[in-house]
Amino acid sequence: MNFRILFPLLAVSLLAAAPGPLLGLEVSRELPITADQAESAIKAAEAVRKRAAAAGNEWLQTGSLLEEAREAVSNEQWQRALERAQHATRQSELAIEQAERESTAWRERVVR
Amino acid sequence: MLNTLKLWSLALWLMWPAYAVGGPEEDRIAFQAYFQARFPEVPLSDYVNGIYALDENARQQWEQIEEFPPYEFAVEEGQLLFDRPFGNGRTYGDCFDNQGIGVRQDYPRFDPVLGEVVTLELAINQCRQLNGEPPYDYESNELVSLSAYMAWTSRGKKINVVIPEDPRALAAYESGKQFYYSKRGQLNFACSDCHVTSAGLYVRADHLSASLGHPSHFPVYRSKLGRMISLHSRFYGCIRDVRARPFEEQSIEYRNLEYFLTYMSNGLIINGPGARK
Amino acid sequence: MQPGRRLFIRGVLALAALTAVPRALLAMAWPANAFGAVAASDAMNELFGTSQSTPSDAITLGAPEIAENGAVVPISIETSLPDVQSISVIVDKNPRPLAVSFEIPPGTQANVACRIKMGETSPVRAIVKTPDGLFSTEKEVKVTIGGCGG
Amino acid sequence: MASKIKVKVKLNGDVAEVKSLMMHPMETGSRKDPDTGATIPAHHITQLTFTNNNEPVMIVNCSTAVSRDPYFSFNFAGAKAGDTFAVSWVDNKGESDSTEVVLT
Repeated sequence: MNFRILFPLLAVSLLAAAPGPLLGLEVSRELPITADQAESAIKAAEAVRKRAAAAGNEWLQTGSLLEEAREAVSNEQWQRALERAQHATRQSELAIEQAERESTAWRERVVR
Repeated sequence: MLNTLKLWSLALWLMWPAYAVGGPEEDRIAFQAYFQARFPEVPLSDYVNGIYALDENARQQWEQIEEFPPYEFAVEEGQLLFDRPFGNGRTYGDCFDNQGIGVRQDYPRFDPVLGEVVTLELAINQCRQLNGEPPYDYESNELVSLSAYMAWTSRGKKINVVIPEDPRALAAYESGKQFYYSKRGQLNFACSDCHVTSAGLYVRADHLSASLGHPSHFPVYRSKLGRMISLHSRFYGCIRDVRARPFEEQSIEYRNLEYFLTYMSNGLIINGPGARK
Repeated sequence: MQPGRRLFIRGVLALAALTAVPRALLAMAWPANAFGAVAASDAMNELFGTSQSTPSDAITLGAPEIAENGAVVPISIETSLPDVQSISVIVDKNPRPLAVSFEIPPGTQANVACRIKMGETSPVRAIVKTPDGLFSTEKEVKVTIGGCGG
Repeated sequence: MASKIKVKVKLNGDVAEVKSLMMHPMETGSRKDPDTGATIPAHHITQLTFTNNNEPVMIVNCSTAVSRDPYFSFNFAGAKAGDTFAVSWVDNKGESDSTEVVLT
């Protein structure tokens, strides 16, 4: 019973905590990231964050990741901005998946 | 025409038992039975004491705090505020049944005009606005003290949350129930994962409390914070702890959650305000 | 650190002189040096002139085995020893071990309770002063990391 | 401002059972403000005095290790209905508070 809680928990938190490259995200090591790339990554991350919020399930850290991304942009740290934005995007994608799964899965937990 | 109406009434009448069987009352009976089967040594009436129903060591320390509980300041402050008339001469008592004394157990309630669940804290602010006063911030000492005083005057009253025959009320209940049982946040926990499935087990070095009785003792004085907090502030903390972005106090999500959660404790008594670590 | 602390202690003494002394009934000024001591033995020396005490079964120290909350640990001390002059509580591993000291005039029973803070698992010692010397008892109180509530 | 000291005294024969609770932050001086990161200066009660008809029946010397909103209880003999029981404290900032009750 504990594993049923722990396992998904571990899986999800490991995934979410993993840096971009581990997740197969395209973080180029060769070409420097451009300001446009960083800013469009933030835009995309913001859009998917809004979808997670609309599903009633924004994760705690997503907002601060986006904030860090914006701060990096203002410091012209494009690589850092891109990584933060992609991390935020991945969190929101997982949050949306979670909300979709839970839209029916919750019923199995109801005490009967 | 008349026949159609009769037919509808008949249909509704026939449907009613089915609704009742699958509805809130069946949920409540199953919910309470679950904990009683899980902890046969804990009397039903003891669940209002939260974690202290399940953790004897912590209970002894809590009982010593209850010798002179720090929430007495809030009760005193709440009574002062409660008795002080508004600018128009009316009082909080004028907004509530029985002049607001001993009514905590009837909240949250479904307001058919608003079409939403109204908690005690929301009702206090509605009362202020109705009387031309600005609403309090939900985290303000004033509001939580008023709520503490109103709970104090309701001690010993049986929780009696009503879900009227109104599809919107049932929908609010169902939405609270869905919230309660849905996993959320980066840690992928539902309220029920901790407070039903794992009640009484350890989370780090603490025991997890049972959900049954949770709403009976709020607001509570948190000795960690050195101040009183509302039930919604506790919800906020739990949601944050599973690493989801919390909703605001008195959001529709938390009001519906409170509606469901308090209905589950119907029949237990109000023993707020409380003291917690 | 040291000058700051000395300044603090001087400040406290000055305040005590300003505010407390006019209350002629006060038996003793606030023992700043004892409360400022970092080592339990220094606190004892400052307060009593010795760090030695005799273990006694006549003292009952009520304290939890595991503190639910290190910020609020309820403790009680009761003793059947005669002519008790003071009861002090020392938490060895607190940054400043002397937590509280009760001065007990004749007629007051040697039976006190309060709530204290503990930074970590530590022995808690009750030191009872009588005309016959210092007597003590101790109990280990565990302080753990809390769950979500903590 | 009204006193933020609460006191309950129960007479049991000539023994008074005293319980007292008071509002005070009891800042240790080692906590940091979570927003600014600045150290919050120590602010704690140093000495409490309990008197019955102006005679001291208990003096408590406190460090910052006394919990926030301190609580104390003790018993003393020689009390009777009609006595004036008083509690007062001073803290390290020179602030003070007091209250009194008539025993019944």
